[in-house]
Amino acid sequence: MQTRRETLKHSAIVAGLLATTGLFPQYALAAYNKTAFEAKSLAEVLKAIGAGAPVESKDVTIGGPDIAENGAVVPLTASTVLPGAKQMLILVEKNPAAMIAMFNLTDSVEANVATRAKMGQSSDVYAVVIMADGKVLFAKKEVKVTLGGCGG
Amino acid sequence: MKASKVFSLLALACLASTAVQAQKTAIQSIEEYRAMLQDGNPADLFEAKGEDVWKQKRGPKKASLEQCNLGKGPGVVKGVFVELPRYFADTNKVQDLESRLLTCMETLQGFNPVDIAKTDFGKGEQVIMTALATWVAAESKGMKFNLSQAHTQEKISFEVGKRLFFQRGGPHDFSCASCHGQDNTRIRLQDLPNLTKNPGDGVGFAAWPAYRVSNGQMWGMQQRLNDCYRQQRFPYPGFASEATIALAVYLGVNSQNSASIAPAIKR
Amino acid sequence: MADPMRIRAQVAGDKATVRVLMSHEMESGQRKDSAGKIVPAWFIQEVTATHNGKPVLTAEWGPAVSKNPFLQFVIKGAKAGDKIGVTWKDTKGDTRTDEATAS
Amino acid sequence: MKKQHKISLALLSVAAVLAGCAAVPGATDLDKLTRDIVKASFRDEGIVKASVLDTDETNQACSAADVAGVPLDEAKAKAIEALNFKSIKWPANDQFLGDWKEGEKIAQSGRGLTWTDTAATPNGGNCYNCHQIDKAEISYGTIGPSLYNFGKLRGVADPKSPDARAMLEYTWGKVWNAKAYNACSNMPRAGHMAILTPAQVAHIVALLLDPKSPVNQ
Repeated sequence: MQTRRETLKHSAIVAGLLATTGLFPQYALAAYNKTAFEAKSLAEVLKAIGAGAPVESKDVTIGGPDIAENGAVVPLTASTVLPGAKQMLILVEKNPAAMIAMFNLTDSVEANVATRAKMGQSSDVYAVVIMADGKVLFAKKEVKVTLGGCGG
Repeated sequence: MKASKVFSLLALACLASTAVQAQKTAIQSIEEYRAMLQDGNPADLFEAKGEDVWKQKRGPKKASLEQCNLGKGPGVVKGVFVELPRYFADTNKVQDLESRLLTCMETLQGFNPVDIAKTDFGKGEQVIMTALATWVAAESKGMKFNLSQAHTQEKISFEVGKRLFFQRGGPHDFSCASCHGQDNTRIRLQDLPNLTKNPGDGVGFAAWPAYRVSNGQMWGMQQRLNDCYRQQRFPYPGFASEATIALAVYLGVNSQNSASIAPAIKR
Repeated sequence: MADPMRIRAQVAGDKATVRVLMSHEMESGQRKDSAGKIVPAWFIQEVTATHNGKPVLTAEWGPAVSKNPFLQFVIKGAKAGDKIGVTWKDTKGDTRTDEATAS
Repeated sequence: MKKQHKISLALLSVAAVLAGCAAVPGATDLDKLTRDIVKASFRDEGIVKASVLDTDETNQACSAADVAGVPLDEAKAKAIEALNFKSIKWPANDQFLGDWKEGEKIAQSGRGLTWTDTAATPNGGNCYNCHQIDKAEISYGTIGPSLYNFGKLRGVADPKSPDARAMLEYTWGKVWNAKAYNACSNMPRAGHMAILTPAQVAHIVALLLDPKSPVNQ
């Protein structure tokens, strides 16, 4: 078990390494897809990233609570059992901008990612998988967001 | 069209009988939601910061807090949280974790405690204070509360705290007991622990400091009590004031033998 | 400078489940301050994860990822002692890299 | 600032004297010490003045009963209820009933009168925090009884009919000043303490008694 202190020391070393080898800047993403993150719907997001029409699939799973006690933190998981997933997207349909996150996978990771999203109101949430062959598969579920306690 | 009308009529007819079941499901769903958040509590970030800051040489005296006496001798951190608040002879006061940290920041590091107490939560040295409290609490995770009631001042604090707990006032006539005086009640969907007796492991006093997902903030017990008073429509209790410390003694003594889960994650 | 991340990498079989917590405000650009002024957007935009120095996952995030973000992913072909690195970069160009050892 | 310092010094010396005794002081001294500590610990903030803790006889008697763990004796309870009943302001021109739709909004809102609110914040009723009301709202509290079917269960078919008059008055009175009917009720005195305006109270009464309100479906 590693202590925090060691983690911190390592971080400094790694940061230094990355800086000297130029690993990070080299690997940095081509360009942040601003259009995709401003898109209002699944269709617009897919258009912005140059993906085709989506098909609902039982092989894709969107994980999340049926009811979120607080919209500020809604745990969401996207996964698929299919081999050959290239990208995974997590979307909240009724947010001001639909896309929460886009993950670019390699063969070294499983097609299974989780993060937490802010939700302004109850909405359908989507997991979208873009396969190596260009197929676009998705799953969706509804997440209800409840009000908080006293004091508004 | 017709089919959907029939369906909605049926749905209405069913509503009455399924409503009770739906309510239960909603509560179960909220439980599931809370469980999902347990793995990955951002309180970890504040805990790490607290440990780091404890060891840093800071303040006008450029000293660390490593010689701070939180009740079990200079530098002892493990186990102190579950015995606080307690009486300290050097200050001749009953102190909770945060007010005792404030004393150490004054005596060891040379900070002005009045300035820090006046600082808003989440700003300046209060950020450091919360991180320190989070780390110190985390070092006693799983241990059982065992507050001393041996000293007369500790007994007086408990009695004053009890009176504060039941003090009705403000435009809404609320006291702490309005919400926390009965078993098995809720505000909206939030379960309310009965704090007039032992609420059990990791409930109430045994859960703070905690990370609040609603605003993404880390709160110590002082801020927790402060916000209770805000929602009670009471005036503003001073940071580390005698009232908040006495109230903490009442809650802490009531939690005798309950295990601490602090730092917890809360809605 | 931003506070350190907390990275935990747990090995089970030949896989490592990596859980990351990042310290960041993730301002959405939708929120108003107490004076009623919009707080400008400020959020982590890019995340990169490495396994023994080799990039294995990248992500692009929008402003609706929650404050103090959580990220979980699973690395294949991992064993105890492997180094798991994570780097983020935000909309102000600030960046932070941390590393943990899988156990 | 200086004054505050003096107060805490004074408290310290009181505490020191008390600590010198072998036993904890009696209830009267503890009550006084608590009052002094409250004075020294709470301050004005935003729209909330520290003076809101200078509370009335009702709250003082109920707090003392809570500390003692013994309910008020019946005579005292009746006297407090009578005192509160006398203070109820009945609606002008018999305007007991407002708009249930407005009532629902007020019942939903928990805003107002905290130090983070402004004087311009319209006060909410905080009703759903403690009561089930419209069955469609699943996020409700349980400190108070369910108010679902409030009018229906009490046989109110037309709240303006003479038959319903007693219930109409009770509902107004209860919302206006809950302590008129139960001396140490946990329920705020919405009208008496000016949390809600008479018009807002009328909207709440409509939410509870109007046959068209979702409460009575």
